[in-house]
Amino acid sequence: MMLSQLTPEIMYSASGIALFGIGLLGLIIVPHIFRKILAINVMGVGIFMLLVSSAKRANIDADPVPHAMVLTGIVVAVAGTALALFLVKKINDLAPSEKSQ
Amino acid sequence: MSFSFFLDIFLIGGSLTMAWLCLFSHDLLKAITCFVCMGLFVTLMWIRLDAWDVAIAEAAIGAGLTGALLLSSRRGLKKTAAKKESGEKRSGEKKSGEQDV
Amino acid sequence: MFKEIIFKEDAINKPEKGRLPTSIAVLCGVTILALCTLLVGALISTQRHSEGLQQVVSSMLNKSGVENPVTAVLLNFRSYDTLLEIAVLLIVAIVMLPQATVSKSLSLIRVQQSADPGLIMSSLLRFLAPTLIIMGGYMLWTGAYSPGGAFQAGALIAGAGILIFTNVQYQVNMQSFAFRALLSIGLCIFILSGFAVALQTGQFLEYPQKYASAIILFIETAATVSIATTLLLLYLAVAGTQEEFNHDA
Amino acid sequence: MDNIAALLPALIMLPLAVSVCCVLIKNSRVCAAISIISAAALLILSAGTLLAINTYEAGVLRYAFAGWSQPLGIELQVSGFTALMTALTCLLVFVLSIYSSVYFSSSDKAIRFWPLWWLLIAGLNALFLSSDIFNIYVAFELIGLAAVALIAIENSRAALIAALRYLLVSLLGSLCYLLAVALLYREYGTLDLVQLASMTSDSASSTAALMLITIGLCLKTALFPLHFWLPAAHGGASAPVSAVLSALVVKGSFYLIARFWLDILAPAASDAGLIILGVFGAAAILWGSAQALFASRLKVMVAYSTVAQIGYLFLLFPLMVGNTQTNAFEGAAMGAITYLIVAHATAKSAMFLAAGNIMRIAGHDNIKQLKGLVRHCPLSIFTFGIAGASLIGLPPSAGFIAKWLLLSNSINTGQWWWVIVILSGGLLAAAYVFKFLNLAFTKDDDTFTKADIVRKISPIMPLCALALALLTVVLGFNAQWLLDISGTLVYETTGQGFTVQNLAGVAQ
Repeated sequence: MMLSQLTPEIMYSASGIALFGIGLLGLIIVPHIFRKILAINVMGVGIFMLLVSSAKRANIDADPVPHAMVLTGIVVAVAGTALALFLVKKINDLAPSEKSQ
Repeated sequence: MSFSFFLDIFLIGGSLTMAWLCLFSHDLLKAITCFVCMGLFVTLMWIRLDAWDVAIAEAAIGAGLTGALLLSSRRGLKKTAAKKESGEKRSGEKKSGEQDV
Repeated sequence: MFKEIIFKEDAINKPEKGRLPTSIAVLCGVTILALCTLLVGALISTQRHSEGLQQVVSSMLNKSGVENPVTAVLLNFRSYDTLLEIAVLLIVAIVMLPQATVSKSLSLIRVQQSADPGLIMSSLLRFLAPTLIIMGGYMLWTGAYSPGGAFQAGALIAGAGILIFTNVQYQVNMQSFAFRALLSIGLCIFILSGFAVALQTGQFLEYPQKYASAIILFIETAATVSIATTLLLLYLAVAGTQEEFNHDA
Repeated sequence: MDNIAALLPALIMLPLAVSVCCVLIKNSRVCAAISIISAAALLILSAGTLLAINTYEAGVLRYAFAGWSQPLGIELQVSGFTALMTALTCLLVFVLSIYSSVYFSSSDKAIRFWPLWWLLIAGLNALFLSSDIFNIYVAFELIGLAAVALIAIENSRAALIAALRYLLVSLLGSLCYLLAVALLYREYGTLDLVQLASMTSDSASSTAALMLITIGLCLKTALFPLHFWLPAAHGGASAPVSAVLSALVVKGSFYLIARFWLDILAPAASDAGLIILGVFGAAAILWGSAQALFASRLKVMVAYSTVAQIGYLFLLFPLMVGNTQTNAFEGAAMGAITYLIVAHATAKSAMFLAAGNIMRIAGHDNIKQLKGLVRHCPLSIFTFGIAGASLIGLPPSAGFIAKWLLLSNSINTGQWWWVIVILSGGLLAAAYVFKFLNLAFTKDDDTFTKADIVRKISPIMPLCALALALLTVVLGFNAQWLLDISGTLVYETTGQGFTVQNLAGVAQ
């Protein structure tokens, strides 16, 4: 690929997809619940990166609609993370003495 | 090859490395720290992309609050584990060598 | 993939445990790498048919009541999304409210004068917490003109709340009516204002243009209170710090 | 017509408002009373919308939130199909709310149940009515988190683990969908479904978006290889929650898969993809039915039966091959699927309620230890029988008509091999339903000789279940009405003198 094609928009979009891929890989192959929760967050950040980078074009102001979507997404992501962590805590509280599944 | 190009490369490389470490390093505490660092890299990237609202939200909620949630959850789990362990020792019911499941 | 979830905290230090065989892990890695490459290829090769909504938003911005385009999208053009999102936060808050109905105390906050938070903590409390709250208020106010808004403000105030309520001196009574009211006031005000303006303009959530900025600030304030309370509740519930007060009583 | 359109937001805002009330009030009796009244109001509202759509010329209603029309704002859109789904949701919610008010009457779970229940309903209505791809994402999160929370109120370790696994799956599915939304917005610069449908092409990015949507939503719908989370989640929840999860929640994501493949992203869809979806559906029918046959717990059996019934829905896609370039969201196969969705929703919720009653009475749901149960809860067993007949596809039920339409479509499109799958799925369903009924009717055995293990339940609970089961029979007798409403034209495509009228005649 030509280096001149390597605009910041493409670079940041590609890094967003790379973050999504890393998160997906972690979600599948790492067994610990904390890592799975982290992985889902990393995937989310990747998607947000794609949205934010596609909002930015040369010569015009950034598109606010993807920004608003990302803000919504961040809040929803923290809600999901907190729910997952709370369930983990309750599962551990209820656990028999072996502490693991 | 301008300065901003190298800045972009540095930020993208940093965030991807942090994402990888956060999912595949062995120590959970280190993983959570890497997650927060990734959030800070991503915040800088979004400032580069003129997304100030999103950057502030990511720093406060995405990296800050999620990191705090993960840290406190991990501490809570350790505490319950320790409590259970000490309870077992006191009642003398601990069977050695079979709690790893 | 989700069959073997490990909950034990220190299991992570033994990498071989519960992990997929290396061959399968490598296979997954290669597949995901290939998929990501295809996706990036698709991104580069695809023509973008449209300029996005930037033009439309900026042409309508003067009718929205605020100057910050992101706030305009969040609280005017696409306010329905934000309303549903506050409902999502309410779900998580309901799950985390303590279940025990033992505590009869009705007060929202209990202060234990005897408890000594320590020098660092008390100076943090004295200086950092008020600063965070003021910064939160500023974020809320400035969201109409420049970056900021209900979510950022809510997160800052929740940070102050976490500082205040994680030490022993102050405790929050999560079972009080006031606490539940704080959690749900955002959604409540949002729906009520949406309905009230509909009586005037005919469409749900359509603000009369003259009062748009005032209504947006009103809704945002209520939303900030709920977001801050919810985020505080999330932290306290996940950390389990205030269980003594809220469960045993 | 404008009057009806102006009431559309109420279908979403009323449940949200009730939920806020239930959070504040914290008295389970008052919450239950408010809920039943609101459910009745919601039912009237949705029935009004349905009737209005049915008599309306254009067939589609739109409502712009906050007065901003697309592409800037968010619009609601009601067609015959979505009006039918909303009406179905409100009808089930009405019956299930009455059931839940009894089911949770003596339990402190009610304080949590009611607000979460109404948030779930708001999410479902928002999903069916929405015409905006990002709004659909938020609705998915509302549904997903509320469903997880409702499973988690059971508070047993098994239920919590099932809820956590469901949460991870649901978040993963939503993220795949959100990535597709990002790709679509990047390419077309709009979020509105109708506008998107008029712009889509078969570019690489659109194809990728379609793939991501399919994977993400199949995870949520629990199509065969991705169904692993469903039995534990649906089997572990309390009875009304299982009912709404199986009857409505999985249908929401199925509806969107169908909408994207056949309508919005149809230019990017390929025939091979349609056939592959059908093959997975066929595998789901056989695998799910077989697992149901071998299940040892009653609720797990019913949950596996849901896996199988989802498979039938996916037979829609191969039947649409060659039909995708026209307005394919209508047509004969779609009529069959609409019918199947309604039939399955009523039958399956009746079945879960009956299973819940049996669990209350016997204290467990271990199939082998339920011998001779019929003496203690004849009504619930009867309900189970009727609902089972509908799942098998026996004549006087809605399930029969749905399967008949599906069979005739397979034959008419020359794809006779699906007939084998449909018929063997029916046989397997008969096997697991009769296996349980046979056991329940087996006499003597001293499992239930003494009344000490048998608990009494309020008669309202079996009556609610029975009402839903009878609904499947009523729908069986009113096939034409239902198909008219969903805007589907059955007789034109069949072209062999086969009409729904004489089909309904067969049923009678």
